[in-house]
Amino acid sequence: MTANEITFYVISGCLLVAAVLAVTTRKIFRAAIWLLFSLVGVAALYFWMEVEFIAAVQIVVYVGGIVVLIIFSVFLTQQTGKEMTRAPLVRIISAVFAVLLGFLLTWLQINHAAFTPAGKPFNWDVQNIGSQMLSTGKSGYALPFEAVSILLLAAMVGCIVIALKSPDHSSNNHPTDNHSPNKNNIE
Amino acid sequence: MSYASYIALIPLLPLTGFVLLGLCGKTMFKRTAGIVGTVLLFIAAILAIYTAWQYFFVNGKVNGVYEPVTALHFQWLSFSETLHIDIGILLDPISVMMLVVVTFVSLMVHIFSLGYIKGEIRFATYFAFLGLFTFSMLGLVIASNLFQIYIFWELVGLSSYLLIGFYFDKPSAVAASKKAFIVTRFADLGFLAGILILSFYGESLDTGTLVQRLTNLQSPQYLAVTTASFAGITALSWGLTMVFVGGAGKSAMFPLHIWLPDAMEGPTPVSALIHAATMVVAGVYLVARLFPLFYINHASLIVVTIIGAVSALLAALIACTQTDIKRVLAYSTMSQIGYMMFALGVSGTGDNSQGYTASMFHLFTHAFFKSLLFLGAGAIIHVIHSNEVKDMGGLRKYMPVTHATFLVACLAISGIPPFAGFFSKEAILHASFLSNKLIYAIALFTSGLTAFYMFRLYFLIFWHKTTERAQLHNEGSFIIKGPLVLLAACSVLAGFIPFGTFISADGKPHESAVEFSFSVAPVLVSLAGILLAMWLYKNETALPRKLAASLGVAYRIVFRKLYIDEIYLFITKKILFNLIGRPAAWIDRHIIDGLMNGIAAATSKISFAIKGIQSGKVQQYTMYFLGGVLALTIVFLYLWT
Amino acid sequence: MKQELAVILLIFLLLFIKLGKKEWKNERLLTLLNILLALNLVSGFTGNTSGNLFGNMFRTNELLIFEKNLLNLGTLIISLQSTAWLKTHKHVPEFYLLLLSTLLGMFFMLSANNLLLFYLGLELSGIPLAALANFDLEKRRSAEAAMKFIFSSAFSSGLLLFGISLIYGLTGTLNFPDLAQQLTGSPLAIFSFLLFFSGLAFKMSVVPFHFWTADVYEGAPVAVTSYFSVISKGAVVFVLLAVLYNVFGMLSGVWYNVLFLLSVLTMLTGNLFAIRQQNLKRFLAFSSVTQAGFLLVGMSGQSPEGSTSVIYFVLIYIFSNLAAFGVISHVSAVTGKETIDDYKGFYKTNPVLSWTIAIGVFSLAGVPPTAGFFGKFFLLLAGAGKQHYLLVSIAALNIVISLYYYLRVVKAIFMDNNAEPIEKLSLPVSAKIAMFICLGGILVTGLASGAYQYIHSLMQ
Amino acid sequence: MIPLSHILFVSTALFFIGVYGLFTRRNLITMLMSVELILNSVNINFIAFNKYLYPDKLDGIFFTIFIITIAAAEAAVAIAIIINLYRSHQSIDVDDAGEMKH
Amino acid sequence: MNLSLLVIIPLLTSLLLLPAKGVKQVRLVALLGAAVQFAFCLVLLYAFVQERSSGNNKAFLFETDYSWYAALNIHYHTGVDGISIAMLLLTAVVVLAGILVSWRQASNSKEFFFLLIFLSLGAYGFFISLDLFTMFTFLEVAVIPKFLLIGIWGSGKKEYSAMKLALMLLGGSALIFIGLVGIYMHSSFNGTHTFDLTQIAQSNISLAVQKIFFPFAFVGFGIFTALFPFHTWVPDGHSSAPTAASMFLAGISMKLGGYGCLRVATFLMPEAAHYYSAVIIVLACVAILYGAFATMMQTDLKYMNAYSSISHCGFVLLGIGMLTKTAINGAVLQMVSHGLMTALFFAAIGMIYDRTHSRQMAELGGLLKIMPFISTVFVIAGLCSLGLPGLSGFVAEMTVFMGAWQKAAAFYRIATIVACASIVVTAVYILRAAGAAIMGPVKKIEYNQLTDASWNEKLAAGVLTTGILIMGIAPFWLTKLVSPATETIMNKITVLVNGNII
Repeated sequence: MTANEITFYVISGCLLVAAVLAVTTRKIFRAAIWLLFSLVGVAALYFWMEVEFIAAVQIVVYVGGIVVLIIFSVFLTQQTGKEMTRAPLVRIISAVFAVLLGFLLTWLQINHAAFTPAGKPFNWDVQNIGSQMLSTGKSGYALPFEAVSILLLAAMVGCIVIALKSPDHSSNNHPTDNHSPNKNNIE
Repeated sequence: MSYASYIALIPLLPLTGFVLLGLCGKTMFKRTAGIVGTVLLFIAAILAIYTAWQYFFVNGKVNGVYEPVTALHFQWLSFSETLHIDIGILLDPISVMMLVVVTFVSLMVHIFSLGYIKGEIRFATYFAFLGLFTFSMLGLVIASNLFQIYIFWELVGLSSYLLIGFYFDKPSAVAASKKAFIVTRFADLGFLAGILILSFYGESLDTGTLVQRLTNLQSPQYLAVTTASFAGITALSWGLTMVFVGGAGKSAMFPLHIWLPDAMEGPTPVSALIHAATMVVAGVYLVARLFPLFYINHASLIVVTIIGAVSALLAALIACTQTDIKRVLAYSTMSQIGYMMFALGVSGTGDNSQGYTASMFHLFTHAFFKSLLFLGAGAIIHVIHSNEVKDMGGLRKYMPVTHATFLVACLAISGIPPFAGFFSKEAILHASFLSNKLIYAIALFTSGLTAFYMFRLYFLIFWHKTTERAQLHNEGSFIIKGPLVLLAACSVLAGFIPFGTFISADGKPHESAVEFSFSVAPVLVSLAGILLAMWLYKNETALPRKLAASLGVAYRIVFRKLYIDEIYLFITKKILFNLIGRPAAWIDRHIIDGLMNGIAAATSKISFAIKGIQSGKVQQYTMYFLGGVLALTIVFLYLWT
Repeated sequence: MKQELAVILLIFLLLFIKLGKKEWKNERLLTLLNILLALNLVSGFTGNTSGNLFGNMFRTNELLIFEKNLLNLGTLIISLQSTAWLKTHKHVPEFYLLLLSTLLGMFFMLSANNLLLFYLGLELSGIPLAALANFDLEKRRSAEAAMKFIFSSAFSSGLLLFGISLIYGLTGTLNFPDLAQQLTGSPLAIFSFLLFFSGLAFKMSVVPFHFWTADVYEGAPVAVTSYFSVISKGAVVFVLLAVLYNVFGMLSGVWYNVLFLLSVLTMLTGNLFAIRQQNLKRFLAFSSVTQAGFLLVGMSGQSPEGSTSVIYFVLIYIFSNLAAFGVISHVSAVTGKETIDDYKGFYKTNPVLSWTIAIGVFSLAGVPPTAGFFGKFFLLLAGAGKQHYLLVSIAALNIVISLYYYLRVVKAIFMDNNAEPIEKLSLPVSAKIAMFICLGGILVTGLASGAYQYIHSLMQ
Repeated sequence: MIPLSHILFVSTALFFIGVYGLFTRRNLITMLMSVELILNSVNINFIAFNKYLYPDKLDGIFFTIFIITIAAAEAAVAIAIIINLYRSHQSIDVDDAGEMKH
Repeated sequence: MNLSLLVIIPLLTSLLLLPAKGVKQVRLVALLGAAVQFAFCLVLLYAFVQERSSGNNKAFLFETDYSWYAALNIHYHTGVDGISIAMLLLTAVVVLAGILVSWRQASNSKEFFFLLIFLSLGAYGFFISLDLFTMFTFLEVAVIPKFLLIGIWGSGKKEYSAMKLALMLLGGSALIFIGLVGIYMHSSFNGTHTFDLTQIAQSNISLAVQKIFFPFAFVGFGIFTALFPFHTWVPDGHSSAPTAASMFLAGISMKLGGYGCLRVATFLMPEAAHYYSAVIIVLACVAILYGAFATMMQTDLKYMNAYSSISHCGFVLLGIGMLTKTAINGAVLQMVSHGLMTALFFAAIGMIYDRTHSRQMAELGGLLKIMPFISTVFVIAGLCSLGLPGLSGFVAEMTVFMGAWQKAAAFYRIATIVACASIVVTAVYILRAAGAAIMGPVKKIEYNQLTDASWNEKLAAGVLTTGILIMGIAPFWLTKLVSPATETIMNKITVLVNGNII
C-alpha cells in the first residue's frame, strides 16, 4: 500500500467519522465543528485528487462561508451548550433502515457498473477554468454563470426580506395568525 | 253492401259524447249533459238496429250462411310485416247481435240515469264515462283483430273502474274499483299471453285469418301450434287457455269473480249496464269469437266447461245467503254467465252447435232481464237509500210498476215459460244434457237454486214485513219507470226469436230442437224453488234463521263466500306486499343503494384512515421520498424487468 | 433568448426601483408592473427565433417559445389577481424580483440543452420560491411552509444531483443530445434515471414525492400557492415531457412503467386526501396532485398526441386553477377565510364570484363545456394510445372520485346554508381582468380547437 | 492506485450519512448541515468521475463549482427562513413546525 | 335544414337570459326559446318526412360535418334519422312543458332557467350528434345542470341526492368514456382512428374487442337509463329535484342513456350485443319486475314515480336486449312514451306538492274534488303508465312485448312473460296511488281552500297530454318514422350475427 493510498484511506476515514459525528452528536456547536472537519476532509480529498482549485474553493466557500453562517445562526437561535432533543426512536430506526437499504442498493449499482478509468492524466489549470467560465462558445459556461448570478441576487434579496426584522414589527413579538392551529383538520 | 258510411258512427257517437262531456261538460252542458249523451246514444241504437236489420234481412245469407263482413279496416300499429294491429269493424251474427244489445241496454240505462243520477255534481262526468264505456264495448264487439279486442277490453276495464269509483270519496268505492281493475288486469295478462302465443304461431293478429289458419289441419301454422309445447301442453292449448283466463276475469268466472260483488259500489244503473248486461259477458263473447279454435282443442274446451259449471253452481249457492240486494244480483249474474260459459263448453259445431247458439241466446235474453233486475233494484235503492233487504219489505204497494217488472224479470231468470229466460235456459240444459249428464245435473240444480234465491229476493223486497223506509217516498218519475217497462217487454218477448236461425257456430241456421217433454223437469225444479222461497220468505217467520242454523258450518262457509276473498287478501297483502314488495323496497334502499353508498363511505373511511401519512413532519416526508425512490429502484431493477 | 432577456430586464428594473430613492406607492407600482408583465407577454409572441446558443447549451424553438408564453401568461394572471394582497405588502419589488427570477429559472430549465444549465434553472426556480413562500412574514404557517419547502427541495435536489453525477459518470457528457444516445438500459442508468426523475416528480407533486405540496400550498400566500400550482408545476411538466422523450428516449420501456405505477398512485392518493380537506388551499393542493397523475397518464402515451395533450392540459389547467384560486385568493386576502365551511352560502352573497369558482372547479373536474373536459379527454385518449386500457380505466374512475370533492365545493357554495356567509365582495379591476381572462380561456380553449391544433402543429 | 469505486464508496457513504442526518436531526440547523454533506458527496462524485473517467473536459469541475455556489445560496435562504421561523415559533425544532398536516 | 340550430337556439336563449331583468323577462325569454325550439322541431319533422317520402333513403339526413380537432380526427358531425327525430320531439315537448310548469319559479329564476335551457342544449346536441366525441360532450353537458338544479332548488335531502346523481351519472360517463376510447382505438377508416359513428359502423371491430368494450359502453349508458343495479340515483334524484328538473331528468335525461345504448353500444358493437343479450335481458327483467314491486311499497308520490321509471326504463333495455326489429322499435317508442308520461306525472305531482306541501299518499286524499284538473292529469299519467290503450304507454309496451315474443327460445319466452307480468303490478301501484291521493275523502280541512291549476300549468299538462294522446291514438306515424332507422340498425346486426353464426 502506497503512501498515496494510505493518505486516501486516512482522509476518507476522518471525513466519514467526522460526518457521522456531525449528524449524531447532541451538542449543536460540536456538530458544527464536526461538520467543519468533515468539509475540510472533503477539501483534503480534493487535494489528494490533485484538484487544488476546487479544494481551495471548497475551503473558502464552505469553511469560510457556510459554516460560519451556520455557526452564526446557531448563536442567533440557540443556547449552544444545551443538548438537542433526540428524534423519536421509531424514526431513528426507520431512518437507519432506510439509509442502510439505500446505501446498499446504491452501492450495489455503482459497484456493478464497473467504471473503467480512462487512464489519461487530468489536465486542468485555473486559467482554463476561467476562460471557459466566461466563454459563450462551445463548452463555455457564460450562461450558467449568469444564471447563477441571478440566483445569488435573488437569494440575497430573499434573505434580506425574510431575515431582516422589519422595524415596524419590532414590537410585534407575538405573531398573529388568522387560523387556530387545528382548524384544518376535520376529525 | 257498404256499411262503412254509418256503421262507424255507432261507436263514434258515444265517443263524441265522452269527449264533449269530458272536456267541457262542466261548463257547457251543466244541465243538458244527460240529454246530450242520451240523444247521441239514441241515434247509435237506431243505427245499430238498422244495421242488424240490414245484415240479417237485407243482405241476408250467402250460400246459406251469414257471411262475416269487414266493413272498415285500417292498419293502426304495425309490429312486423305479418303482425299488425288493425282497427276494423267486423260484422257477423254475434257482433251484430251484440251491437243491438249493447246500444239498447245502454240507451235504457242512459234514460234511467237521467232520473237516477239527477242532482249529482258530477252529472256530466257520469254521462261522459257512460259514453266512454259504450264506445269501448262497441269497439270490442265489432273488433276484427284480436289485438283490437284487447285494446277495447282494457278500455271497458277502465270505464268500469271509473264508474265503480264514481263515488270516489267513499273509501269502499275506491277499494272496489281498484279491486275490479286489478283482478281483471291480472286476467288480462293471461289474455295478452294468449294473444302472443296465438299470433306467434298463427302469424297474424286478424281474428278471421287466425281462426282460418289454425283450424286448417294442413296449414303450417296449425302444425307449428300443435307441435310446439311447453310443460307437456301444446301451444294451442296454452294460448286458448290463456285467452280464456282473460275472458274468465272479465266475466267474473270462478276464481276470478271476486271483484264483481264489490263492483256493486258503483251507481246501480252502471251495474245494470256494465256488470250485468254487457261488459261481464265479454268473456263469453271472446270465447264465442274464437270458438272454432276452442272446438278443435278439446282440453281448453273442458276447462271452459268446468269453470263455467263451477261458477254457475257456486254463485247460485252464495246468492242464496246474501242480504245485499245488489250482491244477490251480482252473484246471480255470475251464475248466469257460468251457464253461458259451459254452454259453449259443451257445444260442438255444425249440427251439433246447440250449445253455442244457446249460449248466445242466453247472453241475449239475460241482458234484458238482468238489466231490468238491476234497474229495478236501482229504482228501489233510489227510494230506500239502502242496499240491504232488511230495510225493504212490502214494497209492492208503494212501487207497483217496479214490482210488476221485477216479477217479470224474476220469472224470466227462473226459466218459467213463456218468459225469455225459459227458452234460452232450456236450450242450454238441452245442450248439456246431450253432452254430459253431470253438467246437466249441476245445471238443473243451479236452475232450481236460481229460482229460489230470486224469489227469496222478490218476497223479501215486495212482501215480507213493511219497513218504515218503504213508506216514505213515491216510486219516481216516468224516466225511471219507462226503461223498466220497455225492458220487461223485451224480457217477455225476446224468447220468441228463433235464435238458431240467426246464430250458430258455423253460421248455418238450425232449428231449436228442444222438445216439450224435456222442459218439464226444469220447469218443475224452478217451480219448486219458487215455492220454497215463498214458504220461507213471503211472511216474516223464524224459519229461515232456523234453517240457516241447522245448516251450521256449511251455511257459514257459503255466507262468507267460501272465504275466497280472504284467500285473495292473504295472497296479496301477505305474500305480494309483505313477502315481495316490502323486501324488494328494502333491498333496494339498504342493499343495492347501500352498496353504492358503501363504496362512497369506504372511500371516505380509507381517506380518513390514511390521513396520518401526511403527518406534517418534514422529516417523514423526506423519508417517504427516499422510500419511494428505493421502492421504485427495487421494483424496476429487480422485480419488473 | 428574447423572452429571457425581457425577464432579466424586468428583474433589473425592479432592482433599480428598490434601490432608487423614490418611494413608490404600492398601487401605482402594481399597475406599472402589471402593464409591464402584459407587455412582456405580448412581446413574447413576436420576433422570436429558433436555434441554439452558447455552444448548444441553450436551445429554443417554437414549442419552447409557446411554453414560455404560457408561463408568462400565468404569471401575468397571478400578478393581476394578487393586487389585493400585495397592496398592503411592504416588499412588492422584492416579491416581483423573486417571482421573475423563478420564472427566469424555468425559462432556463426549459431551454436547457445541458444538464448543468438544467440544474441551475431548476434551482433558480426553486430557491427563490422558498423565500416567496415565506412572504406572509407575520404568519406562522408561512414560515413553516417555507421551511418545509426548502428542506424537501434541498433533499430532492440532492437526489437529483446524485443522479446527475451518476449519469455524468456513465456517459461523460452533460449535453442532452449526446446523453440521449449514450444512455442505455443498464441498471445504473435506470437507477440514475429514477433519481433524476424523482427530483422532477417532486416539483410536479407526484406521489410519493408530493408530501410537501399540501403543507406548502396551505401555508404560503395564496398568490404564491397559485404560482406553485400552476407555473412551477407547468414548467416542470414541460421539462419532464422534453426530458423523457428526448433524453431518456432509450429508457422509454422503463419509464412507461414508472409513469404507469406513479400515475395510478398519484391519482388515487391525491383523490383520497382531497376528499376530506376543509381548507380550500389544501384541497386544491391535493387536487393538483391528482391532476399531476392525469398528466402522467397523458405523458405515458409516447406520441405527438400525448405531448400535445399534456401541454394543452397545462394551458387549460392554468386557466381553471387560476379562476378558482383567483377568487379564493381575494376572499382570503380580504376576509382571511379559507375553509370550505366558510364558503357555505357564498352564492347568496356573491353570485358572480361563486360562478367563477364553479366554472373553474368544473373545468378542473373535467366537465364540459369547460376546457377541462377536453383537456382530460385528450390526456386519457393519448394515454390509451398504445392500446393499454387499464391505466385509462383507472384514470377514468379516478375522475369520478375527484368529481365528488369538486362537487362538494360547489355544493357548499351553492346549496348549503350559512348563518354568517362571507359578505359581499367586489373585485379590484385587475382581478376582474384576470377573472375574465381565465373564464374566457376556460370557455374558449376547449370549444375552439385552435389551441390544440396549434400545439399539435408544433410537435414536429 | 486507489480504484474509483473506493472514492465512490466514500461519496455514497457521505451521501447517506447526510441523509441520515436529515432524517433524524430535529434541529433545523443541523438538518441544514446534513444537506451540505449530501451536496458535498455529489461534488466528490463529479470530481472523481471527471478526473478518472473523462479527463479531457472540465464538465465535472464546473458542475462542482456551481453546486458549491448554489449550496451557498441555498444555505443562505434556508438560514433566513430558519431565523424567521425561530422568530415566529420561538423554536427551531423541526417537529414544532408541524401545524399543517393531514 | 341546419341541425345546428337545435343547439344554437338554446344557446342563444341561455345567452339572452343573462341580460334579462326580473322574473318576468327571464321566464318570457325562456318560454320563447323553448317555443321556438319546439316549432323548429316540428318543422324539422315535416322536412324529414318530406325528404323521406321524396325517396331519400340515406341512413341520416341533414348531415353536416365539420372537422373539429383535426389532429385526433374529431368532427362535429350531425345528422338525424327517425329515432333522433322522435327523441328531439320528445325533448322539445318536455322542455316546453317544464318551462311552463316552473313559470312561478321565484328564487334565482335566471339561473334556474339558464340551467334548464342548458340541460336541454345537452340533450339536443346529444341526439343530433353522429360523432362519438361530440355526443359524449353533449351527454356530459347535460349532467352538471341537473346537479345544480337539484342541489339548489330541490327539496328534501337535496344535497345528498344531487351528489349521488351527479356521481353515478358521471361514473356512467366514465365507463362510456372507456368504451369510446376502445372503439376509437380499434376503429379504422381510411387508415385513421375515428369517432365518426357512420364510419365506425363500417369498420368492423373484432368480436374480441367488442366483448371488452361493449359492457363499458352499455353499462355506462345504462346507468343513465336506470340499469339495474345502477339505478339507485333514480329515486333520490327524481324525488329531490324541483318539478321541472324531475321532468327533465326522467323525460329527457334517462332517454340519453337508452338512446346511447342503442346508437352507440348496440349499433357499433352488434356482435357483442348479441353475445351479451342474455345478460341484458336478465337485468332488464329484474329492473322491470323488481322495480315495479319496489314501487308498490312507496308512500311518497315522487318516489313512486321514480321507481316506476326504473321499471319502465327496463322495457327500453329489454327491447334493446332482445335484438329484434320490433323490440327495438318498441324500445324507442317506450323511450318517447315514458318521457312524455313521466314528465306529465312529475308535473302533476309537482302541482300537488306546490299546493299541499306534501307528497305522502297518506296525507293527501280527495284531491279530485278540490283540484279536478290536476287530479285528472295525474290519473291520465297513471293510466298511461299502466299501459292503457289509447295512451302512449300501451303502444310502446305492446311493441316491446310483441318484439320480445319473436324470439322463440324458452329463455326469451320466460323473460317476456316476466316483463308482461309487470303490467299487473303497475296497475296495483298506480291505482293504489290514485286511490290514496286522488280519491277517497279529503284528509285535511285546509286542502279545501286550495286552487286548481293555473293557466301555465294547464298549458304544460295540455302539451304533454296531447303528446301522449297523439302517440296513443295514432301510433302509426311514429312507427313509420322510427322503423326505417331501426331497420338500419337491425340490418347490421342481422348481417353480422348471421355471418358469424353460420
